[in-house]
Order: sequence, then structure tokens, then C-alpha cells
Amino acid sequence: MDFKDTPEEAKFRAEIREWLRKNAPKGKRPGGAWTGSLIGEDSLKFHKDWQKKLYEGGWAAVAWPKEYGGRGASLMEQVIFYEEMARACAPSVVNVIGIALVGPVLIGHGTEEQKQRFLKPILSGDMIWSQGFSEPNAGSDLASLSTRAVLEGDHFVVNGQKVWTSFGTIADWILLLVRTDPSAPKHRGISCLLVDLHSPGVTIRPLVQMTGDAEFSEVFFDNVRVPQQNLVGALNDGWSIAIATLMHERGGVAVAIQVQIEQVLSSLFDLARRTGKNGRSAMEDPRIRQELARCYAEVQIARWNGYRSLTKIVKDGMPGPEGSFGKVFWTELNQRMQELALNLSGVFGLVPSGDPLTVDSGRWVYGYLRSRGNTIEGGTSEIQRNIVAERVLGLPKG
Amino acid sequence: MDFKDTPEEAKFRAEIREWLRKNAPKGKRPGGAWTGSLIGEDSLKFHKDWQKKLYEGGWAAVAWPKEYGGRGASLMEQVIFYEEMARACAPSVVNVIGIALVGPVLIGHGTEEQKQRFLKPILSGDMIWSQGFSEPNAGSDLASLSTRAVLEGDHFVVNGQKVWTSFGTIADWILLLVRTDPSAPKHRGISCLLVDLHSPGVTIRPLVQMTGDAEFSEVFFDNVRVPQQNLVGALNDGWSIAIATLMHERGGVAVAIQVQIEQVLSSLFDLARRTGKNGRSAMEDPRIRQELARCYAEVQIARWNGYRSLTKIVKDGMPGPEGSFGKVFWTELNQRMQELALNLSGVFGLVPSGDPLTVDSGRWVYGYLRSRGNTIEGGTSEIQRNIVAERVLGLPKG
Amino acid sequence: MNFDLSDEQKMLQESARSCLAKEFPVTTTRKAAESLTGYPEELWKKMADLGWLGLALPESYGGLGLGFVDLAVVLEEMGRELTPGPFFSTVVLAGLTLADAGSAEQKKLWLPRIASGGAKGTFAWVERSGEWDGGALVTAARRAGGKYVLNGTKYFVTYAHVADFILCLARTGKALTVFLVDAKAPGVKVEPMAIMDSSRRVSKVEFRNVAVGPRDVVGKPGAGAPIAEGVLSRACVAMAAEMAGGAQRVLEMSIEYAKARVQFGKPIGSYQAIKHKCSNMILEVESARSAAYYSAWANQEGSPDVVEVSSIAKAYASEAYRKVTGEAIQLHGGIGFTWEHPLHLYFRRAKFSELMFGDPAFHRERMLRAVEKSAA
Amino acid sequence: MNFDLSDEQKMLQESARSCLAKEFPVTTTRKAAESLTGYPEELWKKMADLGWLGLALPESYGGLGLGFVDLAVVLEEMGRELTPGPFFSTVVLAGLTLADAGSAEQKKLWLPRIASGGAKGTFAWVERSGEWDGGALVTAARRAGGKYVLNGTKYFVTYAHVADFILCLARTGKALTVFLVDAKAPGVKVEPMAIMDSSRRVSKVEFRNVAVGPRDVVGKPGAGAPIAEGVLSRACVAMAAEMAGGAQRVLEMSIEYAKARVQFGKPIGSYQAIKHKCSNMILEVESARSAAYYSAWANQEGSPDVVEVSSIAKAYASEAYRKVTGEAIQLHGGIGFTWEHPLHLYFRRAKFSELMFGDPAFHRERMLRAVEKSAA
Repeated sequence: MDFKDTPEEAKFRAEIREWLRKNAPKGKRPGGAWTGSLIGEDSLKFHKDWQKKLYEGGWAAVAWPKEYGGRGASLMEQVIFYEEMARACAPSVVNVIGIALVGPVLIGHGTEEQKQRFLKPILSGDMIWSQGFSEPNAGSDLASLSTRAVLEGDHFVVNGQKVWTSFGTIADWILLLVRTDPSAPKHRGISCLLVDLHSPGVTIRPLVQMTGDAEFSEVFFDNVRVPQQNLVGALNDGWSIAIATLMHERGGVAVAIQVQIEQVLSSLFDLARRTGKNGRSAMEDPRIRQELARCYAEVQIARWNGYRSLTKIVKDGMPGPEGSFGKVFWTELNQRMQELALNLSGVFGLVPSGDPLTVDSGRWVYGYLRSRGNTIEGGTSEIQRNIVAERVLGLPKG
Repeated sequence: MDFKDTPEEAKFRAEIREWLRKNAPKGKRPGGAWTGSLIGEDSLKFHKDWQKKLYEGGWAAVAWPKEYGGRGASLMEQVIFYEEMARACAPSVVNVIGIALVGPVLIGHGTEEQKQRFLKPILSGDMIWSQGFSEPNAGSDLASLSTRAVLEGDHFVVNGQKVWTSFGTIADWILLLVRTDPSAPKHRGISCLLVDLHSPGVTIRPLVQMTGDAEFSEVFFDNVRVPQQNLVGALNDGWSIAIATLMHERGGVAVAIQVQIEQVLSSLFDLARRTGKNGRSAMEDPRIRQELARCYAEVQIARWNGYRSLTKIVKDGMPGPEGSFGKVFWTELNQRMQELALNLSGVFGLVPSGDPLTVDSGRWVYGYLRSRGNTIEGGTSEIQRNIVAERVLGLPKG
Repeated sequence: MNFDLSDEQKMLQESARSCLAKEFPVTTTRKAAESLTGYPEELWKKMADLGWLGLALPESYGGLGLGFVDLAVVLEEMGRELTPGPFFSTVVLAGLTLADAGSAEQKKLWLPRIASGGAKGTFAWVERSGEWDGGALVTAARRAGGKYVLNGTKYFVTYAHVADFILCLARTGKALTVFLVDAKAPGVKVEPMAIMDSSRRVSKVEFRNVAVGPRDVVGKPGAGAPIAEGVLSRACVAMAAEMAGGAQRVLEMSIEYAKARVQFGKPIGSYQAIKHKCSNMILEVESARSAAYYSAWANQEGSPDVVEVSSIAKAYASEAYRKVTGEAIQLHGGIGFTWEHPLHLYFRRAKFSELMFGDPAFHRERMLRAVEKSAA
Repeated sequence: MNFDLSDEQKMLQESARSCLAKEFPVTTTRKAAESLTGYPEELWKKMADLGWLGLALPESYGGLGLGFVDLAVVLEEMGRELTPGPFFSTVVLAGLTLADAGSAEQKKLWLPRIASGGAKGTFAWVERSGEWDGGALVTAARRAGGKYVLNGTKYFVTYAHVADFILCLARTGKALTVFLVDAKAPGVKVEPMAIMDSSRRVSKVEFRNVAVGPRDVVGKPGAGAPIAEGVLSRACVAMAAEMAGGAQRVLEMSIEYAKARVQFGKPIGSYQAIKHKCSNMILEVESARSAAYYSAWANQEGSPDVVEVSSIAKAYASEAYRKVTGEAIQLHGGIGFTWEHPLHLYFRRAKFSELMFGDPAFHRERMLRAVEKSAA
């Protein structure tokens, strides 16, 4: 047990820190600084430029093998990378689905041709990717998806609808799950396709969420023709690839998430220090202190759970039980932090961004609303709890 | 909408108040004053004497029809009766199962002979009753009970085991649910018998609960012979009687419960006023004030829910939705109040009765432990929530 | 003892429900909420025609002379559909305050016009400190000759942008006084504010050297504290009734969805996790309703526990509403997180209602002080 | 970065588990807990034989020279079986305090005897006020000639009834000082107290004009506050490790029962309400374990965040333990409410551990102050 960097880790940390010191953008940024929003031309360009810089420095995808333009970074080095990115307040990459999901899927399951064609533009941010998994009737029960792909000659013809497609409005390509064998049991008839969103027959409709933003889209496929060579892995073997992808999503995201909730905590404390409550600083109110302390403690515990999980993955290739409830832990904790922050300012806390009276540029109003999505997207808390009960604790299926 | 007594209600209130003023026992009582414990000879005699006095005054069972020795009191009058009993700090009746459950069952379903034989000694407390429903493998799923009764000539022969039998150690008789037709669907083969606990073949073993007391028993039946005329209602029709009985239990108990939780609240406030915390009264600690206020508010709300439910029962013969979650509401609220009371005294709060340092004669230590049983006995909170979801909200059965 | 609505109240409830749900459902009024005034004018006319505006005002001033319980019935229905408009501000905050504490002249001038839909009012309370305790207020009225000169800035004044008059709680020396100010008077500046709850409009109101005559004092000079206490209690009860209605509607949507939405081959409502969630929701909704109506009755009867029970209702109902709307979004999954689905409007309203007129902690403290005072 | 036990620590864990679970399971030691001493003497001998008593004491004083993480491993296993006896008081409260702050003479006299099982010690802290803040203490040592005279009464002194010496936190003027007092010294009166947690023994200890020499001062006169801070941090971590172990054991019992108990034709563990309950339980158990071990490591390394992380561990683990044991009883239904089933012993222990050495609110405040101090 040791929480200090090894010499190799320290070296890696020094290297990225130095690079960021020289290269991380300084000064005012376009768009909502706290949302990392990609909405708007300016903001998209800003993030694309940053990704290009990361790419040129060799930092766009530290986890990818060196041969594909990554650094073959160990999990601990990835943690360090995210920690240093956060420390430098560096913007996030624009092509997160491409880098965290599509790249690893192609590296693992793609043909040589697919790797040659897609990996480099993913890294450079020249080809933005989205993910097409959920459908209106296939949410928690993802495997019941019904978007069809029928092989006609050397093309698949795709029909159906996807929903909650992230980056749909700015993406060039989509990683799509489709049903290719409707007669097989539901997990067995699914395939994984790479689809150009500029193809004829694709309609993208922004899906406005309760925050008022449209991070997601609905994507409609009407006789869209997809070349056969865009199939990833074997025909009807898409479910295992999807599961691996979701695993990637959870693993990769977990590290970045911890950094984010530490930033939320730190902003929450800043806010409490600045806020008056009953004639003194909210930081002196015994009731609020208890709530702040509770948040502080749980953020640390989330970090320690993460450390345990990482250690386990490094040693055994998979997380222990403490890794299985990470999403439930941080999403519910984040909801409580957002709520506490809103409450600190009383009714003034409800003034959104745009109004001169808004608190912290409206980040808490936004965060309060946005945080409700976290316990739904990427597997609801209910599904997460079922998974823990059945897979980790071995309780019988209902 | 009106929360004042009607003239008739006011008259009834004045009458019972006056009678209690003259007759309620004064001075020190045997046994644990706060548990209403019946354990120990002294305590049992004290409570039996009190019941006799109530009986002589015509107050032993106000809800029973006049012809059977009751007062035919309306539901509102029953509420008033309980309120005034509480106001006078009068002891509870000893034969609560007899009066609240067995009596109404016999009045509703018993033969004339059964009424003649049992009702009077139930009222006077000369014949103490217990209830034999639950079994080791039939808890939440009560209808799966397996205690058998086989008719041989003019007697039933009973074999099996009951558990969580209240008043088992002091009772003379038991209201027993038995399986009389093992081949019928599980709800259809159950009958209801009146069994003398002094019969040969009955073994009663006190069941010590986590408080250290034995309020309940295990009762074993080994070829116990029960005369055929002790069958209540029709053969194999016991389930509907059991359900009616449990309804009685819940309805009758609800009124008395409200009085009890108001007493807990009041004692909790007393304790807070007396307790020092960080150099001042706990009553001045803003954090504790919030918790006390929360308890206070919820006790009032429980009362208002109860009023709504009573109004609905009086008008329509059955409670509205607000009556369906009463048990979940008060049992969970009571657990929080017991916990808060313990915490108020810090580690000294854990000194049980008997030690000179104990707080309030150990009532909070006892109550903290005992309150864990409330969310289990008489239908667990989980079962209660299922019932609300399915019967009140109409959600489909799992 | 009788905790039920009368037959007349049940008729009122039915007619309000059918009017609001059919003619002004949330699905259509949410567009109006984005308009200049923030509500459809025909809705306001309809309310006047149905007699709702004068429901709880004295018959002698053109009202129907009914009680706060009747008002709660209507407010609960408005809560169900997030009915926008200045009903709460005009009737509960302004009308009942004048009926309770206004001079005969003030009543005669304003109450009949309120009842007929011809005038709108509101109440200006909270300031930049965000605190609801009267002691924290700094807006002050200085005596100058036979008049008062009012200076200060109020925030979150509901529907001030359409109000004809504003009741303003201000400091007169150490004491507080309520003034009736013409919204068009020189020096009064009303500026709409953005808030998270898009179904309700609030404004910042600046009073700069506004001259007010002694006849514009509501009640007596220096008697503002007890009047404000009454305003706060009534606001609590009215909001609790609205919240109970909103939470009930959200529960109904959730039950409906839980029965219809199929995942893994079964309606999601057949899963125990959803059942228990719904079961907790109804417990909170019904409890909020009990508290709203009990406290409405207490206000109507001038019961001595008014302060205590009003604060219980506000604190409980707002936590219940917040939890129920949050759970409802979770239960609906993705669809509940969309802009299109009305759930988030309820979720936003719940948070606004929780913090407006004092958060639950404030009301628990207020309640406990009232309990201690009555015990002493 | 490596958050895992070493191979040696895993071996220690296995041997401790098999020893305690097989030879001294809670089902047999609960009888011993009712005996005169409160624990089986052979258990104490076994601990000495296995080297547990000197595990974290310096090798130069007969210990094994291992760290607090190793100690946490053993404590976690003891928590699993509610192992009774003076291990916590002797090793964590007394032994480590002397190793940390004692004079060479004190160490030489007591540490080897502790390591071999030949002496037992404890620490006397809380007084009638029930407060854990050093500022609230009134037990005082008056200088008289070259000596101190100690007067006062301490409560909840763990296993004082079998202790050979007692470390006593007392006031010397405005400052605090820790004294090493012979348990048999004239004027020391040890009186067992009843507590709800029957698996642990505590006493009231009266000091009446107890004479203590200057050589019995631990550390320097007036240096009691930082020493006590260290005692408190170590107590927090040790209790957190015990609690994580106890909660884990209770979770295991619950899972086992949920798989075996059939109602309505299915194991109750197949119902979602039970699944989600268990899922919440493991979240809390594993999180408590993470906090216990991280804080054990921080104590072992003398990391600057010791106070902060120790209080986090104590606060979190005690709330987790309380909730997990409460849910476990609920999940077990009737059987979990019986005296015979060991669950209630864990439930009682959880509550005692929660309040002993400061309740969660106290530790959240302590934590926050440490955070503020390090930020300043």
C-alpha cells in the first residue's frame, strides 16, 4: 500500500505537466466555461484547435498503443494525465467518443483497413464520432434494439431510429448497433457498423434536454447504404463489442469523472466562503458545515474507491467490488453537491446564466438540472444496482 | 372540514375524562413504566386489575356493540377514548388481542355459543388471548402456513408450530390459523380455530427478542385435540377471517399508535431541553433544532393523515390512499425519533436501564432496539410498500 | 371532526380541474409562459368569470366570502397544471392582505377590482440578502412632512410586471410597515428577472424616492411585522396547496408511464424498485396534501397554531415536491430528461417553490419557535 | 500508487480470519462476553502467541515493527467476529501512545510486556459532559511538591477493569497533560458500567487524590493536546477498520439469507427491493473499507492529512455500519429481531462505535477544521 508516485510515474507526471505549462490555452474561452460546451462555432473551433495541439504533442490518446499514435500509457499514467489536465484547467478533447470508444474498439476488433482509415483522423479531431446505441424502446434493455440492417449485395441497408446520440449534431461518423438477424435470440442478432453521417437517408434532429441545451440527437436512418467493409468484427457479434465499448466508457470516464467532482467540490467550498447566511459566512453555519463536510468526505472516499479499483485492474485486469458502484456513487453525490450549492444562495441561487444576478455564471442552475441526467444516461442507477446485486453479490435474477 | 368536536363527541369526551379522573390509577406502577410491560407477576396483576375496573365502568371495549358489553362507539369516539386515555396516562388494557381482534372476529363470524362463552371473559380480562398466525416459513407470505388440523370424529387434531405469538406466555387461549385442506390453493385451505393453550400437546417457549425481553413466544402443537365447535366461520374459510382480523388490527392500532408517537415526541423534546451539548442546551443547537422540528412536523402530519383516513372510513367505510401507508410512516418516524434521542446524550445515551447513569430509565436504549421490530411485525415495510403500489396505485404484480 | 371537502368544495374542485386541464393544460400554457406577460389573457378573464379571484374576499367587497380551504382547492388545481399568471400574487399576497389589514378605504378601492379581474397586485418582500427574516430588510420609508419617502430594492416580486399596485414591506425606524404603492408611481422601476422556474414570473422592483401618503399605510405604521407574518403564513399554505397538486400530477404521470413502458418484457411498474419508489411518492404527496389542507383550515379559522402549521406545510410540501419530481424524472428515464416532456417544468417549479418565501430549514426554525412560544 | 495489501498482509488477514472465525466466532465468544472479564483468557493468549499484540510496536521493544495498515488488517478481522477483549485499549490506545510519545523508561517498562501479553493498558478520556473536545475536560492534576495529585472521574474507559495501567488525559492549569497511572494505585477506583454494546466492556474510573510522579508524565507536561489528537486519530482508524469488518460480515450474512429464504415461491434475494438494499450495503461497506485503509496508511506514514482522513473514516464507517446493520435486521425479518441471532450484537456494536470517541457530526467538524487549517 503506497499512494506516492513511483519514479516512472513521477517522470510521466513531470513530462505532461511541463508540456501543459507551455501549451495549455490561457485567457478567456468561448462558450460556457463551466459546461465545456461544444455548442456554437467558436467553441467547436476552440476545442478542435486544442485537440490538434494535443495530437501534435502526442497527447491526444495516451492510452492507445504507441503504434497507433498513443503513448501506451499504463492505467496509472492515464490517471496522472487526467490529474494534470485538471490541474492545468486544460479543456477536454472534442472527440471523446472517438478517442475513448471508437479507437479502442477498432484497435481491438477492426480490420487493418479500418485502422488505417479511421485512427489518425480520430486522434487529430478531424473526424468527430458519435455513438448510436439507445433507441426509443431500447433504453435500459439495450439488447432489444430494433434498428435493422439488411445485407444487399456488398452494402448493408439500414432503417430505424437511434436516440440519445451524443455529439450527433457535430459528428461526422457514428458507431452503430443494428439488428442483423431478427430471428436469433436478442443478444445474438446484433452487429456493429461504422456509418458516415453524411450518407443519404440520415436525418439528425437535435434532442433538447431539460437544461435547454442539445448535447444529444435523434438520428433517423431511412434506407441508408453502408459498405460491407464498415462492419466491425463478425456479423451478429456486435453485442460483445457493445459491452466491451460500454466497459471502456465506464473505465475511461471514471478517471476523468473523479477530477470533475473534485472541481465541483472545490467550487462549492469557494461559493460557501463567499456566501452570507444569516449575517455571517455560510462557512460558519454549523448546519451547512456538516453538509459541506459530508460532501468533502464522500469525494475523498470516491477517490479512494477509485484508487482501489485501479490497483485491482492493474493487478488482475478487472476491478473489485468497489469498482462496480462507482457511477451510482458519484452521480448521486454530484446531485447532492449541486443541490447544496443552489441552496446556499437561497432564492437568488435560481437565477440562471445571462441575468446579472446569476451566481457563478449560472453553473449551479445548469449543474442542478444537468445532474439529473447522470443517473439515467449510460445505465440508470436502478440498472447499476441490479448489476451489482446480481454480478457482484450473486443474488438470483428476478 | 372542521377539526373541532361535535356536541356528541364533546359529551363523550367529557364522560370518559370524568370517569378517568376518578378511576385511573395514580402513583408508582410495577414494571417498566415506559414499556407497558406485562412481564412479572406484579405487573400482570396490576394490568388485570385495571382491566377489571374498565370492564366494570363499561369502558373495556368501547367499539363493541352495546349488546355484547361495549358502547357501540363511533370511530371518532374511539379516537377520543384513546386520546383521553393518553391524556390521563392510563395504563393500556392487558387483553388487547382479545378485545381488538378476537372479540370482533367472534361478533362477526362466531356462533351464538362462542359469543356466550368467550366475550364476557375477554372483556373482564379473565381470559387472556393470543394470536397464532406467523410460522417459521410463513412470514410475509402468511398464506403458505403449514400447521395442520385434521378432523377426526368431532375433534380437530392440530400439529405444527407458530412463531411470534404475542402474549403467548400469559395467554389462556389462542386464535389459530391452520391448514385444513392441503390440496386446495394456498388461500383456500385455511381455517380459523379457537384453541385452549392449556390443552395437552401445547408447548409454549418464550421467544427472546433483541431487546432481551420475551414479548412473543413460539407455540408448538403436538396432536392437540380441539373440539369441532371451536371452528370459527366455515371450514376452509379462515383466510378471509384472517385478513379481516389483520384489518381490525391495523385500524384499531392506528389510533392508539398516534397517541404513542406523540408521547415519544413529547419525551424527546423534554430530553432535548434537559440535555447539554457543547456547553449549551441541545435545544439551542441549530442542527438539533432542525432534526427536532422535522420530527415534530412529521408527527403532526401523521395525525392529519390519520384524521383524513378516519373521515374517509366514517363516510365510505374504508380509508383513502392516505390510510395505506400509515404503518410505514409511523414506524420509520419512530425509528428516527428513538435514534435522535439516543444521540442527544452522546455515548451516555447507551447506558441501559439498571445503571445509575441511564437516561430516562433506559427508555431510549430500549426504544431504539424495540423500534427495529416495528418495521417487521404485522407486515414488513417492504410488504406494505408492495401493497400500496399494487392495491392503491394499481401497478402490475411482479 | 371532519377532514374532508364539502360537496360544494368538491364541485369547485371538479370544475377547476376540468377548466384548467382541458382549456389551459401545461402543454399549451408553457408557450404563453414565454410571452410578454407570461400568461394567456383569456385565462385571467376565465378566472374572473368563474369567481376565483374573489373566492375568499368578503361579499361586501364583491367577493364570494368563502374561506381559505376553498382557495386551497383552486390553488391545488393550478399546481397540477402549473397554471401561470398573477393569481397567487393578486389574490393571496395582495388581496387577502388588504382584506385582513387594509383600511376601509383601501378595501373599497381595490378589493372589488381584484374580484372582478380589473386590478392586479403583489407583495414586495425579499432583498439582496436573500433572507426572509424581517430583521434583515433595509428598504426604508423616511418620514418627510406628512408623507413617507420610500427607498430600496426588492427582488423576486411575483408578477410585478403586470401589477397595478405593490404592497411593500419596509423599515420605518426600527419597526416595519407595509405600504400600498401604485405601480406606476414616479420612482418605481420594475425589471423582469430570469429564474429557473419558467412557469412563474418575478421582477426586481426598485423604489427610488417614492412618495407615499399616510393613507397608503396598510394597517398602522410600525405594524408591518404581524401583517408580514400573516402574509408569510398564507403564502406558505397557498404554495403548499399548489405543490401538493403539482406533486400529485407528477405522480399520476409516473404511474401511467410505469404501467405503459415495457423493458425486459415487462412493464417497468412491475419491478419492485419502481413500486417502492411510487409507494414513497404517494406517501409524500398525500402527506403534503394533508398538511396543506389542515393549515388552510387553521388559517381560515384563525386557529392559534397558524404559524406553526403553515410552516410545517411549506417545509414538508416543498421537500416532498422536490423529491417526487426528481424521482419522476428518474423513473421516466431519458424521456423525462427532455425539454419537450413537461416533467422538468414541475422539477423547476418545485425548486423555486422550495426556496421562495423561505427554505425548509427557515420554516422548521420558524415552526419550532412558534411551538416554543406557545409552550412557554 | 498501489492500494492493496502486500502478500504478507494478505497472509496475516487469512490467518486472523481462520483463527477468529474458527476458534473464537461470535457465536461462542458472546457467552464469554458475559463473564467476569468479558473475554476468554485463551483468546488473549492466542493473540500474544500470534504476535498481534506487538504487531505495530517497535522491534526494539519486543514488537514486530510493522505498521498501522497491518494492525488494521487484524482489527478488521476482529470486527468481523465482534472479538471481545482489551486488544483495542491495550494496543491502540495505550501501546501506540507510549510508542509515540512515551519516555524511554516508560517504553522499556511497558511495551515489551504489552507485546508478550503480560500487561494491559487503556486510555481514560471522556467525562460526565460526554464531550470529546479536550476543552471540556475537568479532571485535573495539581502540582504538589515534586508530584501531581490527580482528581476527577472518567467514563467509558474500555477494559479498565482488567488494565494494569491507565493513561489519563487531565488538565494541568490551562493545558492538558497525559499521565500514566498504575491501575492499582491508591485512590483509583474502577467500576464497570453497563452499556448497550454487550461485546465490549467499559468502566467508570475515579481518581481521588491519586499521586503521580513526574516520571509518569507521558511526553511533556502540558503536551497532552497533541498527544490526545494522535490517540483520537488512531482510535478513529482502528474503529473504522473494525466497523468495516463487522459491516462486511453482516453483509455476507444478509446475502446468504437472501439466497436461502424463500417467500412467495422465490428466494427473497430475487426481489428488486432486496437487491437494491444489498447493493447499497456493499457500496457502504466497501467505501468504509477504502476509508479505513487509506487513513491507516496515512497514520502509518505520518501523512499531513492524518486528522482529516481519520475523522472521515470514523464518520463514514460508523454511519455505514449503523445503516448496514439496521438494513440487515430488516432484511432478515423476524429472525433478525431475535436475541439468539447475532445480528443485534452487530447492531449494538455499531451504535456504540458511532458515539464512542465522538459522533459523526463531531468528526465532520474536526475534519473540516483540519481542511480549513491546511488550506490557510
